[in-house]
Amino acid sequence: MTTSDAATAVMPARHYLNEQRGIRSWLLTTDHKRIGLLYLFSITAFFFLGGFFALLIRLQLLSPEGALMTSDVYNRMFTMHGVIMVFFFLIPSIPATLGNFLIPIMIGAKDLAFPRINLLSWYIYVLAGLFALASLVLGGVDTGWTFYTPFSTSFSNTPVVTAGLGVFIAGFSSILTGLNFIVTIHRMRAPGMTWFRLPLFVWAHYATSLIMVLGTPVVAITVLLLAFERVLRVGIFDPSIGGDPVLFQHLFWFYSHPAVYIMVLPGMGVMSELVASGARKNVFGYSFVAFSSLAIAIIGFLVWGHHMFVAGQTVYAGLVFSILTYLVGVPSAVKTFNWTATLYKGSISYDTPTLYAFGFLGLFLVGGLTGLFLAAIGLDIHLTDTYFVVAHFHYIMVGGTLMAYLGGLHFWWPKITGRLYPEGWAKLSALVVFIGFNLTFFPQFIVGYLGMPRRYAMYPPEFQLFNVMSTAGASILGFGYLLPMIYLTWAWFYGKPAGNNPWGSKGLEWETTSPPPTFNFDRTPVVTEATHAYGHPEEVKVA
Amino acid sequence: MHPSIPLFPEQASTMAARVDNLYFFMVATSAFFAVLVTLLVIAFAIRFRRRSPDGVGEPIHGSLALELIWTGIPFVIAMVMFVWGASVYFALARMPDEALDIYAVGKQWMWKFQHREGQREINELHVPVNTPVRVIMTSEDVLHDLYFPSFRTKTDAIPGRYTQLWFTATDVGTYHIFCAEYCGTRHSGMIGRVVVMPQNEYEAWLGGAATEGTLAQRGEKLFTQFACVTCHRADAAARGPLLNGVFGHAVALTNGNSVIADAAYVRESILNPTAKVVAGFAPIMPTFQGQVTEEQLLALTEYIKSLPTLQQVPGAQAAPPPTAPAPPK
Amino acid sequence: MPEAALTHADLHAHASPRQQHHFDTMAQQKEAATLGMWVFLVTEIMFFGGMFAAYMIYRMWYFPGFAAASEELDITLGGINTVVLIGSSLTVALAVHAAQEGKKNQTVALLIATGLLGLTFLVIKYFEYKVKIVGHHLPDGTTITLFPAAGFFDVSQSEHLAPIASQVRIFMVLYFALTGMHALHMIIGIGILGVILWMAIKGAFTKEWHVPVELFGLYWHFVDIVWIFLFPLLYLVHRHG
Amino acid sequence: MANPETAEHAAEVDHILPRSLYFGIFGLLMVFTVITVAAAYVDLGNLNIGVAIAIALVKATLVILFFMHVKYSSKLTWVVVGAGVFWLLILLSMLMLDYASRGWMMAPPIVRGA
Repeated sequence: MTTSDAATAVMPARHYLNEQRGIRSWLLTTDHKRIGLLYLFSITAFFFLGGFFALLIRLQLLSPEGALMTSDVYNRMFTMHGVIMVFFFLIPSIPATLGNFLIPIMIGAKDLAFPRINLLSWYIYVLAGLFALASLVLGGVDTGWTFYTPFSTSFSNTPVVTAGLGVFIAGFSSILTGLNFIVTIHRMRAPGMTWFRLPLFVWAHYATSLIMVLGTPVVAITVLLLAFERVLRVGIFDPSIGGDPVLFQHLFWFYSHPAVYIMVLPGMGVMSELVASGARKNVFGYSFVAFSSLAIAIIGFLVWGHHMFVAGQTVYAGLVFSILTYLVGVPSAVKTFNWTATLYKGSISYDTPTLYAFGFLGLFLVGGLTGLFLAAIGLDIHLTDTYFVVAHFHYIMVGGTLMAYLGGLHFWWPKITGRLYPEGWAKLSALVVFIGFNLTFFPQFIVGYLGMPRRYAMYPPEFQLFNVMSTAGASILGFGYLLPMIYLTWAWFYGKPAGNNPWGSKGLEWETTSPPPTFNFDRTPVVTEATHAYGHPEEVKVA
Repeated sequence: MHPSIPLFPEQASTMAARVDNLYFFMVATSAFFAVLVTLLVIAFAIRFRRRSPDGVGEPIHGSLALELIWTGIPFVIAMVMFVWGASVYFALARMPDEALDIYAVGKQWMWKFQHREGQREINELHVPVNTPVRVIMTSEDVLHDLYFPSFRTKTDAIPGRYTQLWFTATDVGTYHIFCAEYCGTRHSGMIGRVVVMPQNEYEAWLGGAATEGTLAQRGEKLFTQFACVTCHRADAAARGPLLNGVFGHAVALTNGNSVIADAAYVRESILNPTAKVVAGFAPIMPTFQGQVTEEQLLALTEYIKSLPTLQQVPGAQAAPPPTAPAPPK
Repeated sequence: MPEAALTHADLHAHASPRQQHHFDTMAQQKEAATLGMWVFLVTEIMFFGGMFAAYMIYRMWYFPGFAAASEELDITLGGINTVVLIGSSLTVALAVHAAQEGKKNQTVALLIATGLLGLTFLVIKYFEYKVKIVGHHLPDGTTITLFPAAGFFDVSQSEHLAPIASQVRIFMVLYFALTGMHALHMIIGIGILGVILWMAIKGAFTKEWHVPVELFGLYWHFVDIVWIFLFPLLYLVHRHG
Repeated sequence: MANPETAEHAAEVDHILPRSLYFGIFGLLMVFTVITVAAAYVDLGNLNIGVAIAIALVKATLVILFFMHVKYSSKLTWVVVGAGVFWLLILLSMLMLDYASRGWMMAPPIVRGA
């Protein structure tokens, strides 16, 4: 909150939130900004539902013999936690909310290329969500979010097909979002918005969309075959009648590993914006950061077998998947170094989004480096299916994606709502989340190396200390997540007007009003400079 | 267990130290980079903090040299890690030439172990110290994973397939066995312990427990019980191939191909006999699917493996010589 | 700050009524739609790709079962359907051609022809399915039901299929999954065709604007291409000796 | 106001091909259909599947290039089609990496004799 005009800012008279009113105007909207908000509300609901399960899981693990529930209930808890968090929160999180809201504005377009398809994708998501909730009402699924056969097809007595259909349907929502982004980025850019002037947020979403479009159909058909197998017992994945359970794992991870990049690439995109704005500086090595997103999207499709090093895959396949996994680590390292270098000779603010960016950097670093441990095939034999893996992917998905998501929400909240949030509370929440997160998940690396397997409702007593630390951290973390929900909601109604550009940042989204008008710009902008070109404002020309 | 809080499990096998060394190398490398980046971020954040509300950073576009350096160095380190990890993996994946074979069957929710000498155990495994042990495993129902954290090794037990792992325990003691692949309700109860004993105590233990004979002898009884012997015999009326000396060797099939008669082939031939029929025989054997358990299959395999090789007559494979000693009973 | 070159009013003053508000020009709108359709077709490739992957693995493992089961399929009906579907690809390509030239009656006629060929394909497919579901006479005089209502594949009556029942079952699963998903795409395609046809009859398409016909054409050709692979992979596994 | 990429090939939209071309392609597709059936009745050993796939690829290419007008489309369309094929190949080839090497284990499982 540094620019002087923030004090005198007033809300614009007309903007996308007030031009039309009433529930109908929301449910039938084709405005990408409103659809972004519809997504925001629905994924937040799923986030807190999934978080509630996480809290129950942590409470159960307070004591070695299980403090809260039977193994059967516990198995349903972690499965529903995984299914909801992965398919209904993390995958849509940044793309469907911030991506939806910002991509057209950032490229100077009035909307996404297919606004009605965009709305359709939200309805598909809601339908999928209803299936997920139905599976919960029917007692919850106990297969783990990975639905491994033959347990899921022939042994589980839970509504696997209902949950599977939820995943299947959610996939189409994701495909339509990705398709819309790809076409929009190709075809809807404003005059002068060349590929190498695109904000890195847009590049990251372009790479993400590729994965959504190319990977999701495979998991869709796989889950459909799984349902087919479960209902008709046709033998395609059932080893007792000739099928191969390992084939299911291959097809599942062909999507579900790249899906990790669906989750984290948009976070990296947010990160680039936060760093650039926080340091008022263009991102160091722009084209390397941009192309590393594409490299991750492509190589990310070649590494799925690293989930299966002990699953009966051959030695040769394991080696190839291992070396490719190391290759996909390199572009992530490149990004990290470039973000760090961006700070050099910057003008670094300590605003909340910047704090989240620092948090992301630290947690993503730990998540990425521990990924190297798991890629080392000889070490992974010991580590796979232990808490080490749990800690690793939570560092990436929660430490990385969620930090970026929260940082992005804080950064663009003044744009979305037109109002400022209480900075003191926001800084506190960033700190609480960072501390709570580390306390929750760092001990899990240690207990994982000690050999505690994942998905255990009970465990040998020598692992208790680390689990107690983890549970303590989880309660802090839960508090840290509740805070922003409260004060961001408060700010929407009662915050001070933000003005067009409260951060003194560069980018087309800061040139329109806060909140923006329905078609984003009163006049189609003409772009004449690179993204985040601070330092030489005189170069900006009037077209 | 250590009285203090341990940070890594006991090193109780020959591989444990090798795995841990790789781990320590990676911890050190990661810590170096984590600290480096964190210090840089903190230093930059302080040194280049925003001093005036309108302050902007210097427009630095990047540096090809730096990009190449921080692409190249991580790449080289990654390749070192890959090669090191792969070499450890080779050691874990390559079964020792001479080993004590133990069979394991995973079942919701227990581990059943069978020693060739005849002992059977559930959720407990006795092994001698300083002896390579190979565990050959399968599953009766869903995926399981046999995990020995103190030996730093694990492998999935997959229904319908045999998988294997090996270890050489170096310290006498008792260590955890976990199921590491989620397998349903009592997954976390599918745990046990491995008891590493001195060689002489192990032999005493082997002799001590009451058994129904060796695994091969149990297989022999099953061979009679399932009436295998009525067809698989040495005389001219045999409707199935004689099984002596077959194990571990190539077998010619009716379709012109050949297979190595290993445990997987024996298993398949019992459960799905018409899939790969030995040359010279009709596909008349009935399936034993659903009648024979995984443990019995292992016993039968062990019996077939134990059959003495008949005297080597050239071309004896399909039509065994009439003088061959028929199996007893 | 960048300034606007044109206002909305300027842009839309002479825009076609077909142009949606968020596009600047008709060309942009058309290219967005075409690219969108192509990206969608790529997702379709991957959707069928999952099943082709399963087919590849099991064919490698269970070739005898695949060969035997493939011979139970009716190559004549499959062949006729191949000709019918490629024919419908031709008619839809000609329909697009007619639309490009602004020939309304020809467009309508060719779209109707496409729909009729599509329906012919489905009717033939229906009879093929029916034979497999209600029972099927084999040359050796026995009857098998590959896909009885109970949901499993009973080939126990057949002398040469029974020993490899599980392999035959997996072939038939993939046969039904692949052709069923293909037929579903045809049904959806015919539904879309109905809408396009109605628009064509109403005279909605002109020489300048006929994007829906072109997009439908792309979709229909894709469905045809899937069948071009399905036919040899399912019907021609092992036809010789 | 279109972006440069759009403007560049706005001109090549509506490349109208002669009708005879469509009939010619249809004829070729029919010929290949006959060949693929005929080839299936000849025992070529392991080559049968290769021939069948190769013919199907040729037919698919004809449909894509001419019926779907890709031959006359922008580079972007080529890239999109290429990406679809490439990713399908990734799926199939990386899958074969595991399945094709199943038989090569250094020590074939459990063959050590008694």
